[in-house]
Amino acid sequence: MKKLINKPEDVVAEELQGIAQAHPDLVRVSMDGPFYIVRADAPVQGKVGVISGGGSGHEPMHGGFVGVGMLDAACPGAVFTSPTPDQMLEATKAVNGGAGVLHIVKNYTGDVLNFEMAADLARAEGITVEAVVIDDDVAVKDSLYTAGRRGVGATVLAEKITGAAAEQRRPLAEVAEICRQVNANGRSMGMALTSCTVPHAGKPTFELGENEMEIGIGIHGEPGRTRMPLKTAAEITELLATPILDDLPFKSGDEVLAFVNGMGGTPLIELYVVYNELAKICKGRGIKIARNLIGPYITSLEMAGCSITLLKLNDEFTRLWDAPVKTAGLRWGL
Amino acid sequence: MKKLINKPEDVVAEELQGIAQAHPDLVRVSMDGPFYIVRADAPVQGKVGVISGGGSGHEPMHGGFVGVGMLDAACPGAVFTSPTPDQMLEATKAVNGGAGVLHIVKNYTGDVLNFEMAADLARAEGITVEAVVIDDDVAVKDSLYTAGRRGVGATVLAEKITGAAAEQRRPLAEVAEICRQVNANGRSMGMALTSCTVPHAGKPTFELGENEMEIGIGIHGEPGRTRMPLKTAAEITELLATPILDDLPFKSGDEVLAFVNGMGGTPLIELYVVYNELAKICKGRGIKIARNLIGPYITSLEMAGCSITLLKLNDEFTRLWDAPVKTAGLRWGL
Amino acid sequence: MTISRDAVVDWIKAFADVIAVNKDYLTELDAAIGDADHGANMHRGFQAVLTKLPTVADKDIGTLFKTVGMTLVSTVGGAAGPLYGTFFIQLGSATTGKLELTMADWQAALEAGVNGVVMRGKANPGDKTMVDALIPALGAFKAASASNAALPAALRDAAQAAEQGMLATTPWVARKGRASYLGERSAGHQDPGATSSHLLLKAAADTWADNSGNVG
Amino acid sequence: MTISRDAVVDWIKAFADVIAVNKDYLTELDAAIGDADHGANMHRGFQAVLTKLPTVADKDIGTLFKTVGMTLVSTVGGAAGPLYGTFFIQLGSATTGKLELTMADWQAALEAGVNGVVMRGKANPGDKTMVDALIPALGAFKAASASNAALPAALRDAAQAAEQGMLATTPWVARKGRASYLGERSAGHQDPGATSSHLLLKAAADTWADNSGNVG
Ligand SMILES: Nc1ncnc2c1ncn2[C@@H]1O[C@H](COP(=O)(O)OP(=O)(O)O)[C@@H](O)[C@H]1O
Ligand SMILES: Nc1ncnc2c1ncn2[C@@H]1O[C@H](COP(=O)(O)OP(=O)(O)O)[C@@H](O)[C@H]1O
Ligand SMILES: [Mg+2]
Ligand SMILES: [Mg+2]
Ligand SMILES: [Mg+2]
Ligand SMILES: [Mg+2]
Repeated sequence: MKKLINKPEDVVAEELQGIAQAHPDLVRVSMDGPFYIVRADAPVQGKVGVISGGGSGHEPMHGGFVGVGMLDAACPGAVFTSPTPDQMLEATKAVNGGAGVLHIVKNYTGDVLNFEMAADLARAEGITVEAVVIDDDVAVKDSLYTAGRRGVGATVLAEKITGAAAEQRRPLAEVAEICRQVNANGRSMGMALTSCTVPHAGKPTFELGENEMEIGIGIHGEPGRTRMPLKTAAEITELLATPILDDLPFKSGDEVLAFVNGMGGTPLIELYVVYNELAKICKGRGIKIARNLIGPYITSLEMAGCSITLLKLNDEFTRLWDAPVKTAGLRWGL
Repeated sequence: MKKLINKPEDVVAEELQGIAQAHPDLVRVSMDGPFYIVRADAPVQGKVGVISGGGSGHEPMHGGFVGVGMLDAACPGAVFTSPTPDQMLEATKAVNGGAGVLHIVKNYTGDVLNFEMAADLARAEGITVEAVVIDDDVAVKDSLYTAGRRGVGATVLAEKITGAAAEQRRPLAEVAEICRQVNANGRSMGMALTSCTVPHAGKPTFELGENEMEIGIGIHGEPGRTRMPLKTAAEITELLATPILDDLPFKSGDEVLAFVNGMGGTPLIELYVVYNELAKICKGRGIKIARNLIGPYITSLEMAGCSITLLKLNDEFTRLWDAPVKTAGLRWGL
Repeated sequence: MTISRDAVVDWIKAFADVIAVNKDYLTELDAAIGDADHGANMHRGFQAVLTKLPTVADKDIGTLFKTVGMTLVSTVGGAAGPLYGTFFIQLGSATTGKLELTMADWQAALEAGVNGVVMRGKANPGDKTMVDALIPALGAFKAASASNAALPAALRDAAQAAEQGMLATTPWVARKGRASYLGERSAGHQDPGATSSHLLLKAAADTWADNSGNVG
Repeated sequence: MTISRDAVVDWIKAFADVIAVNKDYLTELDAAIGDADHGANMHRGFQAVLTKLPTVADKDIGTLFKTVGMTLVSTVGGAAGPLYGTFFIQLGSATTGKLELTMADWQAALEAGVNGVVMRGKANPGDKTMVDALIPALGAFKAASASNAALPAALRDAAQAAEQGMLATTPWVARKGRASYLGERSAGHQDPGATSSHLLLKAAADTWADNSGNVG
């Protein structure tokens, strides 16, 4: 295992210390009790608090999205392990400015169960909490009888758009509904060229041959739906984009936000090659890419690979996307 | 070789097509003649044009730094190969708003020779050109009789600070002097956990054992000064920071900008662990980190590893660093 | 024959040891169809439990179980945290105030714990989860107790049923938890949570069935 | 004996072929002490030259060389682009208007080319660069010509001197170019640019020394 770390068990704490020292203008990091990262000026009175959380190893998500116009707090778990209810409870209390708190939860059993417990505890303390579960991964077959689809790339877009709505002092019900709508209109799929290594596991979660790739992976180093021989960027983009486009479905005339995400070990030059292919595919279907995001925003440690997310835009989404944001991981207008 | 590409020979052109489609609000990409990326509103009348260039594979540098408040144009060469004089000449003409053009050149024989030829050609066409050579890599022994030190991390800082000065409509001589001063006050050193693979070479430039690392690498997959057994993040940070701190030297009471750069394949979580160590070391020496930059900004394809750059700040540098910038790779205040 | 408060503590400690020994094994199982953290999660949780135990040494068994459950909830994370947390919290609710457990007490507690896991995780038998070890174990314990078996024998039956349930998960396609994302590719791998649940019940049998610790 | 315009074109084409065949070899040499692109750079440049040649087929040798040089400058990049570009531009300046080259013409041209490379790159002999193949080659050609050797023999001497020069670079520590960053670690590797320079002069000997192309 080759990583820039000290001891596997200290990675998350030391990362948080690094964040605390690097961005005191943006965030405070609470490390005495349960770990959480909170906006420097929290709680903002009269504003809905938007929080999220999940295992570590997906940086900049979620901690890098705490700041003005996006998240009010993030709860980092151990690497790839959902955080615990007490983290979420403390974060919820820390961001409660009297207008209620929204939990943005990625659809993993662990995240859902822990956030459910936290919401119960927060409500017991008199805080109004709503939760929206993000489940945008078309690689997973949707079904009432299973855990359902995973929450992946759309989470980043939901956090930005929902955070902007909260910043405008919209009420909790509206903020939650916007978040639900982003989820309803977003679809993603990912692939890996290499596995990643969980620090405390010490070896790659899966092994891939020199000419193999995994299609339909998640963001926790879990194997994908299928393993197949390596293909060109054009073919890979097609493999990811087609199920996404067909699922919603996205139709000719639609305006979309196209998000080409790096999994952590893939350089930007390759993501632009993929974006170029994606732009061709969208054009071929009469779909207009009105906004885009290209880079490593929801990662899987050092995994090489990418994911594509498409979000069908409407005027409100576009306005909220364009609204100012000032976080360590996403910043414009401020 | 596992990459999200089509054919090795098309990587740069397709990347540029991706950039052109992704960021038409920020840049135009010229691909009919010699390749270059230029600010969407170039030439800006009365403003010094600031251009840079170098081999591709270091993204977001330099193309991702073209926009308001940073570079006016960037010339991308083949992967790890300096661009040619005709690219630089065309870019120089495209950004010439009558106040002259500054070439920011990383100190590599290829970059220096090609930029020299381009400057001669531009002057022959009546354009005032100044060039500043960046050579901040303390891993290389400085000497009059060799090619000297490489230009690495300080290039990003020089482009931001110099670009801000140009944006304020300062004259060419002043803009060039600020750039020279940034170089004079910046020092860097890098290390690799893995090699990278140049697309047209098809295999890793060097091989590293599972428990080895290279210290003192550049940004072109060139081997470093020494190979040694893998160490902890604390030890590695010490190995990089000490020669940097001792070289200028940085002294107690100095304010610095600390830049922890990812080489392309290293995730953010590890960079924050390194930043945490760096903050301790600086504190121990009485040096105050007043600004920081953490992320993959000057990369070596998919290489895993990091580099550290320290820039001694003064009020002017800090003001220019804080000035608004709007590029695909670096953005704030706009 | 009853289970004393000290025996309960011994069980928790024994399981913490079992988890320490099987940490990498559980993580490997999780790497195949999950995210390679089940061993680390359980180990983190039970190490925290070990630190916590002395603070409730003089409390009743209900308090003891609840403390274990709350500690797991706040240290394990992932799916296992709330599920095992709920299991122990429910054991605690069913044993409030008690200083020793009869066979009937333990059956009621186990039933409450297993039901708690099912309610929280909504997994059905056959979904390839810890439930596939827990439900058969509960069934076997009830059957043994209905046929008037002694506590050691009933515990052994429960552990063996958990083992059978765990082994049965291997060919199945997962329908709950992270392994469900793999679809057909989840078949052919033993479920990590069912494995830790088996280890939990085996530890009970080993600890409580006799003093040599060789039963089970 | 003279070198005709067609023979000059044949040399350029022959070298383009040699580079195509040795592309990976040159890149491997560059991977060891540089950035793994010298083969690709030279190949890109000389493929561009091949496309350009027909447009100057009816021009004098000077124009031909200058066109080759300008094409290299605008397509090779890196250190090799300006250096080989300058080499050919200088060959061109020295042969302006000529339709064939005498032995003296070629000597003057080669001298101009080598001087151009030295002026541009400021490398000294022993710095472990292409100059370490070029300077000995020029010296050998001059010596042969001073002792009244025939053109084929002089070309062969030049190519052999380039080869010796190239081989000599192996133990040296680089002081110029990218390999210099390696310090002591650059020793033990043959310089890629000296290698391509040797191939260039060998191609001249092979092409011009006789029609069978077996000389050199
Ligand atoms: N809905 C559920 N009900 C019961 N058990 C579940 C459920 N989802 C997952 N599990 C169990 O949890 C185990 C995984 O635990 P762990 O790896 O610690 O959490 P995570 O899946 O969040 O990484 C699975 O092997 C399975 O036995
Ligand atoms: N200053 C110099 N003078 C002469 N030759 C040089 C100089 N610097 C480098 N070279 C030659 O250039 C070769 C490398 O060319 P190439 O790999 O194409 O360019 P780059 O080093 O920019 O990647 C070296 O092997 C060396 O022979
Ligand atoms: Mg997990
Ligand atoms: Mg090069
Ligand atoms: Mg797991
Ligand atoms: Mg090279």
